[in-house]
Amino acid sequence: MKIAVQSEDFDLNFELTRMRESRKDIGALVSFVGLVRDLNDGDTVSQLTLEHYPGMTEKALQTIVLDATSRWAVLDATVVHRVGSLQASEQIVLVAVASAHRDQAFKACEFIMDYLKTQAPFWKKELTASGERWLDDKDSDHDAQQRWQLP
Amino acid sequence: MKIAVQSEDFDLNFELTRMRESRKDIGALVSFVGLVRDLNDGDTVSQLTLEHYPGMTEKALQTIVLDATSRWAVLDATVVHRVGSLQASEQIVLVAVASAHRDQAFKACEFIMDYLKTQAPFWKKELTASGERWLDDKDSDHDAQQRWQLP
Amino acid sequence: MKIKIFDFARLKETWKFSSEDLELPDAELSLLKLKGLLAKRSEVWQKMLLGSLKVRGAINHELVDDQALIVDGDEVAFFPPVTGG
Amino acid sequence: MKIKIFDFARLKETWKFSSEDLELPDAELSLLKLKGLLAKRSEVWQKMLLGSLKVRGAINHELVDDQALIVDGDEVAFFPPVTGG
Repeated sequence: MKIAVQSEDFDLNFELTRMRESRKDIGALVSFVGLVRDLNDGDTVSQLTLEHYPGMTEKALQTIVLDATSRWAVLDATVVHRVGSLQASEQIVLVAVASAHRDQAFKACEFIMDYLKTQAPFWKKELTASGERWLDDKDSDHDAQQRWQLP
Repeated sequence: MKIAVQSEDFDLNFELTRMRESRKDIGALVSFVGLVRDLNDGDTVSQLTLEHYPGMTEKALQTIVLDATSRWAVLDATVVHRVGSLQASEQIVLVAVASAHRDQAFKACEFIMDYLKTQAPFWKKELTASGERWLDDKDSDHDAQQRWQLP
Repeated sequence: MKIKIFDFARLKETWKFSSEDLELPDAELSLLKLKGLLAKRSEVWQKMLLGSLKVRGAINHELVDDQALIVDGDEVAFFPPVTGG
Repeated sequence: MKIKIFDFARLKETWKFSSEDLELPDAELSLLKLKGLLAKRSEVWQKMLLGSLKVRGAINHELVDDQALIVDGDEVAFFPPVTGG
């Protein structure tokens, strides 16, 4: 399991190769890469700045990944989240999950992303032609997280 | 959209970079990589051979990807499936989906995999200590496909 | 009518051919009837086509069911349930 | 008791500080009561803490609700709803 919060870019192949290294029981690798879109809420975004709460961020991500591991047959998982200033089309976040079976890997990967969106202390500020603006949280993200809750 | 059936290995970074090239509207890239496991049904697998139906395979994959594109907001999709002889931990299949939003990319990617498993003409033969055996289709794969059917 | 038959995986290994040109007196024929005709060739054919394997059929690269009609020039394929991915 | 307060994003920009050491007469205090105390500092503080922003709180790196108790040595953080990923 690897959790990283960093300003540097990440390399998907490198992370997946590391996860596959010296083991042959992985049948499915599902990965999510989030990118900066040039358009948000109808405005052109020239820069995105990501702030976070050092110390709490890593702990929150670890809790989320451990939750996923307790619910699905996860063999390994990697989360890398960037902070600082990013341009359109740059990579923001990577979540990769290895499992023997694809349904487990898909569910765990989507779960981690949905919880990351609502539970990990990151905040986004966009730069548009009309200035800077902090992003608000989205109802759709809260809904996405809610659907995973156990009865 | 790219569909390929090939004996050569594929490179995930290369495929994702190609999909991201010269566009900035992608917010989510979900990819699935299927690998040869060294253990299946309790036996050690030393080699996996993949046969397919040339001509029909490409057509079936194209139909599946177009179905996904009609159901979710897919910006681009790539499917690469290998054929021939593969060793444990080698890559078998790649499905990558680009979308503005993560839920669309996750759904389309899982849909394509579930349909590929039951609709695309590929057959697997395993080599174990007790000889060669053709794999049977799995109920769990048919169930996985069924759940996508529209009412 | 003239048709072409392809087969794959277990069927190909058992029947020891991968494609065959076939000339039939009929102008059209259901997939089920073609299976019946071929099953008469030998016990090996019968066992593969009408046994427990759940053989699937395709006409011109499209998966079809037993009622599908085959006409002159068609490419027909028989194979076991698929197991890719 | 002595506690440390952190704030992030919109709150940090508005309040113009990112961490503060605070000494309070109480032995323990709910998060809601601490919000009430800080809100008395000025209209700016009140607006951010008790306005429409839905401020979230964390104690020692754990998300908590308004009823959570703060004790000596705790690290308390206030921030807007998170928007990473």
